[in-house]
Amino acid sequence: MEPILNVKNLTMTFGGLKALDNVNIAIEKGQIAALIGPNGAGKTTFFNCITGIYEPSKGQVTITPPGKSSQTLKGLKPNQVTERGLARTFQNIRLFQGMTVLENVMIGRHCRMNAGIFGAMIRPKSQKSEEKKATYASYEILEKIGLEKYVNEMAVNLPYGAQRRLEIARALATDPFLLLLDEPAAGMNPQETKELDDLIIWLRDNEDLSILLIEHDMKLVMSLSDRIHVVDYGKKIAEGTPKEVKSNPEVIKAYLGDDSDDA
Amino acid sequence: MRWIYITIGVAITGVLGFLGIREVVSDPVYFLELLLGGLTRGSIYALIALGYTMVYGIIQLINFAHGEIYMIGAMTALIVASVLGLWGWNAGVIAILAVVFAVVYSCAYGFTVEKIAYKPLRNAPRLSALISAIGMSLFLQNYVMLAQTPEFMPFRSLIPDFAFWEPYAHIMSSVELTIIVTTVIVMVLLGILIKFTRIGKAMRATAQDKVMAALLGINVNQVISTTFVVGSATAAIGGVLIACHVGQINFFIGFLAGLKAFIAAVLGGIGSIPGAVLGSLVLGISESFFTGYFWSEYEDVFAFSILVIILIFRPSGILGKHEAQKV
Amino acid sequence: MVTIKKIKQAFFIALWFMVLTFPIMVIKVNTITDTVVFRWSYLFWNGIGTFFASLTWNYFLHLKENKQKTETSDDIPMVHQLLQNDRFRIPFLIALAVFFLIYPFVFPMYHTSIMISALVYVMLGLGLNIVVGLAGLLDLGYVAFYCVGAYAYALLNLHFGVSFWLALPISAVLGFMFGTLLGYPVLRLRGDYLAIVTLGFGEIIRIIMENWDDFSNGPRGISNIPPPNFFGIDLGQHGSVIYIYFIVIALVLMTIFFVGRLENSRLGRAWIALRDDEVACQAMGIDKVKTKLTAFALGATWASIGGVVFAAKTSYINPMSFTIWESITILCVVVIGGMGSAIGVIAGALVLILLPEYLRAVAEYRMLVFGALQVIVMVFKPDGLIKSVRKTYKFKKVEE
Amino acid sequence: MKSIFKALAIAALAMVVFAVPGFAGDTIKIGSAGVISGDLAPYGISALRGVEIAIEDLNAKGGILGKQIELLVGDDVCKPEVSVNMATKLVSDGAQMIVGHVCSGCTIAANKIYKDANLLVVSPASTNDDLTLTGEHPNFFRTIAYDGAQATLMTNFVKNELKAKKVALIHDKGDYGKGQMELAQAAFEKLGGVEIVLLEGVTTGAVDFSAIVQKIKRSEAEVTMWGGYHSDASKIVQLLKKKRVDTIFFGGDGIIGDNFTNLAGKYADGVYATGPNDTSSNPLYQELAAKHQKKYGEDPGTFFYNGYACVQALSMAAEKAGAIDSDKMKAAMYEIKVDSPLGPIGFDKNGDVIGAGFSVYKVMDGKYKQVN
Repeated sequence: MEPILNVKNLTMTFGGLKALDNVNIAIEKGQIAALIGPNGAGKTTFFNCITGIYEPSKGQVTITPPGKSSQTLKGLKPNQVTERGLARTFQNIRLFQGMTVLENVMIGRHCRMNAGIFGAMIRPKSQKSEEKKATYASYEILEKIGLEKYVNEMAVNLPYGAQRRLEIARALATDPFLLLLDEPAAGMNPQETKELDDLIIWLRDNEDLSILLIEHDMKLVMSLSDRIHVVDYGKKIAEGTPKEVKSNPEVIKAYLGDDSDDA
Repeated sequence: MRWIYITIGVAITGVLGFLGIREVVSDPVYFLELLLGGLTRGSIYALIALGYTMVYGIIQLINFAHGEIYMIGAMTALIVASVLGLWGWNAGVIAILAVVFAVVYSCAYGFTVEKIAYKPLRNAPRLSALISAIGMSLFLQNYVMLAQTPEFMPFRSLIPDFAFWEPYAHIMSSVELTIIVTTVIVMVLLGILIKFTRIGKAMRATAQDKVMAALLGINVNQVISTTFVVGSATAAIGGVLIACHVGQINFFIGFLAGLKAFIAAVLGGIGSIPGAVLGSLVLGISESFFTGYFWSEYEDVFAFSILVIILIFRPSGILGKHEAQKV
Repeated sequence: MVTIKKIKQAFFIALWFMVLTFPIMVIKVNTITDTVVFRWSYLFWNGIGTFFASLTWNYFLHLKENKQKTETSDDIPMVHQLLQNDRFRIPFLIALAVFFLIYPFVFPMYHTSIMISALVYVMLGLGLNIVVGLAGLLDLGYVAFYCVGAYAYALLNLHFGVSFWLALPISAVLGFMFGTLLGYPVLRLRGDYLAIVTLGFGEIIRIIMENWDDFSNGPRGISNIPPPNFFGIDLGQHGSVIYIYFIVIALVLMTIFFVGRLENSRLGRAWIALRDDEVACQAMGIDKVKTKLTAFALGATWASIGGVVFAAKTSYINPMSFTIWESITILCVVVIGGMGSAIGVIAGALVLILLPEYLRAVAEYRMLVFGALQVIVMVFKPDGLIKSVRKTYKFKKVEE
Repeated sequence: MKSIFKALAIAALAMVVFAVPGFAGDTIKIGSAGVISGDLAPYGISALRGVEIAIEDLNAKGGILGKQIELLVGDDVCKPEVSVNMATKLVSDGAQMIVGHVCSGCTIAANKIYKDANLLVVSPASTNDDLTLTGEHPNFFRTIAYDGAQATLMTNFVKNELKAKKVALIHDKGDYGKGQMELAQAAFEKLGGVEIVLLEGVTTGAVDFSAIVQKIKRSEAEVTMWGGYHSDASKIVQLLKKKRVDTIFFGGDGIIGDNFTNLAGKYADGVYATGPNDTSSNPLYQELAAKHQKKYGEDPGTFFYNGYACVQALSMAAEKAGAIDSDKMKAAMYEIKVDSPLGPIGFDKNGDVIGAGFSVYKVMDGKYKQVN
């Protein structure tokens, strides 16, 4: 079977700096994959290239949504990438501060809704039911993530861990087949990390999702991941199961050169 | 798509270039006069634009009241000069004292305005500070109008006609010469201030990151106040010089001049000091040429069109740094 | 608490202001007759005035800071609390409706006339609120669309005899088109760069109207624009003012209704998302270009409709009515009222437009007071008079 | 909730208090509308002072038809949309006749209200041709000659006295200035023999006019005619002199008066302008000038005497008609002869003034002197 995400020779240069250098990563359906590497290795850049925020200098990104044929993401804008089923979260939380928790999730539904200007103003029956459906769907997502008690709170007023989870909820609302999580456990306490661990597994098992995450918390990565990709200085240096990666001398070298607080 | 743009661009430049060269060759003196006129006009904008750009650079606020500070500078100079003139002081002393008072008072007003209308709003939405600035601008205009007069008052030039410049005075008057020279000096001094002095470094640090600057022991409030004071000082100098140039002032002169200067600052890349000067010169010279060779009715339309075109191709102005979005 | 220290502080502030205002307030020069008058009494009164003003100012500033420390940022404005309570809402709305219904019959024509002006600003404010308040695009050239609407009606009527009622939809469409047209090139610009370019567009439209005589009749303007016709019956001056008043009320209600719906729709949420975080908004599948353009275009539509009403009411328009100051006034309406909040914008428009009219009692000090009030409102209520509140959703326990 | 009702009640009450229309009592109310704030304020204020002093004089003599006169003042800031509100207010407040407005655009916009309320309007300063020549404003009169008359005078003078072959027409893009220059253009075309080498508008209030001055220089115009107000004019005149441009500067009544000569100072000498006939030998004129000097400590402004004449005309018409009735007063207006500070004046069938024409002035030693 085709991998659902297939990245070939991805290269990204900023000025003279090669942030990514011929990176190849493939993700299979139903996998939880992790992308790890020291700080500044180019992990977030990799996300940005895939999701259309940056236009890669070279390389191909192909997706094969389950049950559909392959297509390239070349030249697509971020919103078009999201429409095709890739959703992401951000390393530094980027919630919409002027909206309630529910509305934040409903934003995720945006690309699955159709209401136009007149639909929104006149609100015919079809739009009404669409709006209602979106509201309930969003609420259900909040329930799944465990944020239903915050429904009408403003997003900024949420505790930190809840904000991270809300980001995931918002991404889920776009109906993705592949979820890209950028350091979802950053800043969480052990209890919250544990819950996150369960959530990610639950998502994969019950929501028919594949997940690619960037994470520094090695305990989480090792326990969660089916497959781990390691990058350093923009180059992919290793790939394999947690066990393989752990014993890979290249990886050890890369991490020993780094401040090992997060390794 | 790109090629179409380039072709159109080349075609337009070519046609304009050809016509332009033909015009220049047919009447080079006229061309020179327009160029010098444009330089003066640009320098006028620049003196006001510098203050705008400094304040914007540091607190990202369009200081709408900046034009009023400029007006207050000119007004103070007028008042001081009139009083001293009546007391029969020497013209040279009057000129110097008028400028000194104008600068000191403008600085004081700039400082006070910041403390009243902007400081309490430091953490508020940016638009609130903008409206506060607009309110301040209205207030100052009406304050001066009520305390003095709504009418235009003649402003006798404080700058004498230099004897050595007399042969060229019909091309460029002494006042215009002074304006251009002063602009250059002010720009250089500001450049030195910002690049090399302690306070300048503190300003740059604050502009980059207020929180970090505060953590490093920089007194952010003091730096912001200093910025307002320095910006107001340049505005005051501008106010006096421009009043000498046009020979009249009233309470409302700050608005239009301020608007143009702000456009110039944005054109050059707001927050950048050389940018403000370059933007002003580009604006001044192109306005001058447009009036000279086309129709002065549409001078402002042309100025705005240049602005739009430049901003479409360089969204942060000519010398503005394009800030990459951090994700 | 007034302590010695504070009094001392106020004393020094007063002293500072006395020095500060010395040349402009005390010395009055007349450069024509070359005379100088010293008005020393002003110095004295100014000192006393600033002393007490600074005491109160600092007291309230102190109060505000303490409040910020103790309270969370999500307190709901009183008006909203009242409106959410059914027991209060209905009598309140009825009272409001009755007030506005009898208004033109109780008060003289002048009051109806300025109320119409204020209500036009309510429309303009609500329209600009879409662009600035919701979508976060600072538009300083909003008056351009207002101008388009006014001239559309005036010119269509002049050349083709188009009636008010036909002009309304036509200029709405025109406004929408202009909004899209002008919005397109500035999509890439952000923040203040956008502000200055829109300002430029506003001025360009005005200057064209001023100079293109054959098209717009230049600075002489267009006179004799007819008021809306009422089934062909001549209502007389007073009657037609009242008629316009009710038309404006209807249009404002329509605006409130539509804008309210937009705000809590897929589109409205997208605008707010765009305002709060452009990158995240796109990453959530929102088309930035389309969203920005709809905001621009819809804002322009309302401005354009407002323009038609303006032309019909004034019966005479010329380019001087569409200067940058107009844009600034509308922006003030939105920000002082409370960005993103429809009730706030309505309050803002009524306060900002009616206040200077009633301040005519203090005639020449009116703009001075007005400017000072703007500063004061912003300093003490930076979110505007009435903050925006998002819709709350209620969910019944979902059955398992 | 109570508090809201209370607030509403108070607001309503306040409005009623504000709004109580002045009931026509034993006084006659004259509304004076014009620009009295902002940068054009000097024009409006000068007219308003004329009106004030005229009313004082009349009241001292027993008023109109034995009733005292009350003055209602309105400020239109020279904006048409404000002037409409303003006019409505004057009408609501019970004004029975109007003196105003100053800016022609405002007069045009506001007159709709007055016409509807059937009030006579006499303007001291609105010179736009449309006001009288189109017949759309039957209730309108003015104590100042209209622009067309001025344009004819100017162009004739330029051709016959100054013997110019090339003229440049510069205006400030406003309705007054541009209108004047367009009339001048038309008049020159009719006259023939004079070439218009430049017709341009400049931005009012700009900080620098050097480009347009260079353009005038290049056009080699012998006369530069200016349509606009004194502030911009003085800037241009200064630059013309400083740049040694050899051209005669010629403006309309927008630059007549001391405002201009004071602003332009030494550069003003040699400037021509048209303005209302010099009637300074008129005894009433002298008396009024003294009164103004006493009351305000300065010489009267541009439209002071015109404002005074407006009130005179209205009171005479009312006396002649024997009642404050617009239709009767209007009929009377055509017949009266007013001994105004502008000399003896009357009104023609269009509502234009007869007897108060324009003459050409030249600045000599810092003062305007009549030259024709």
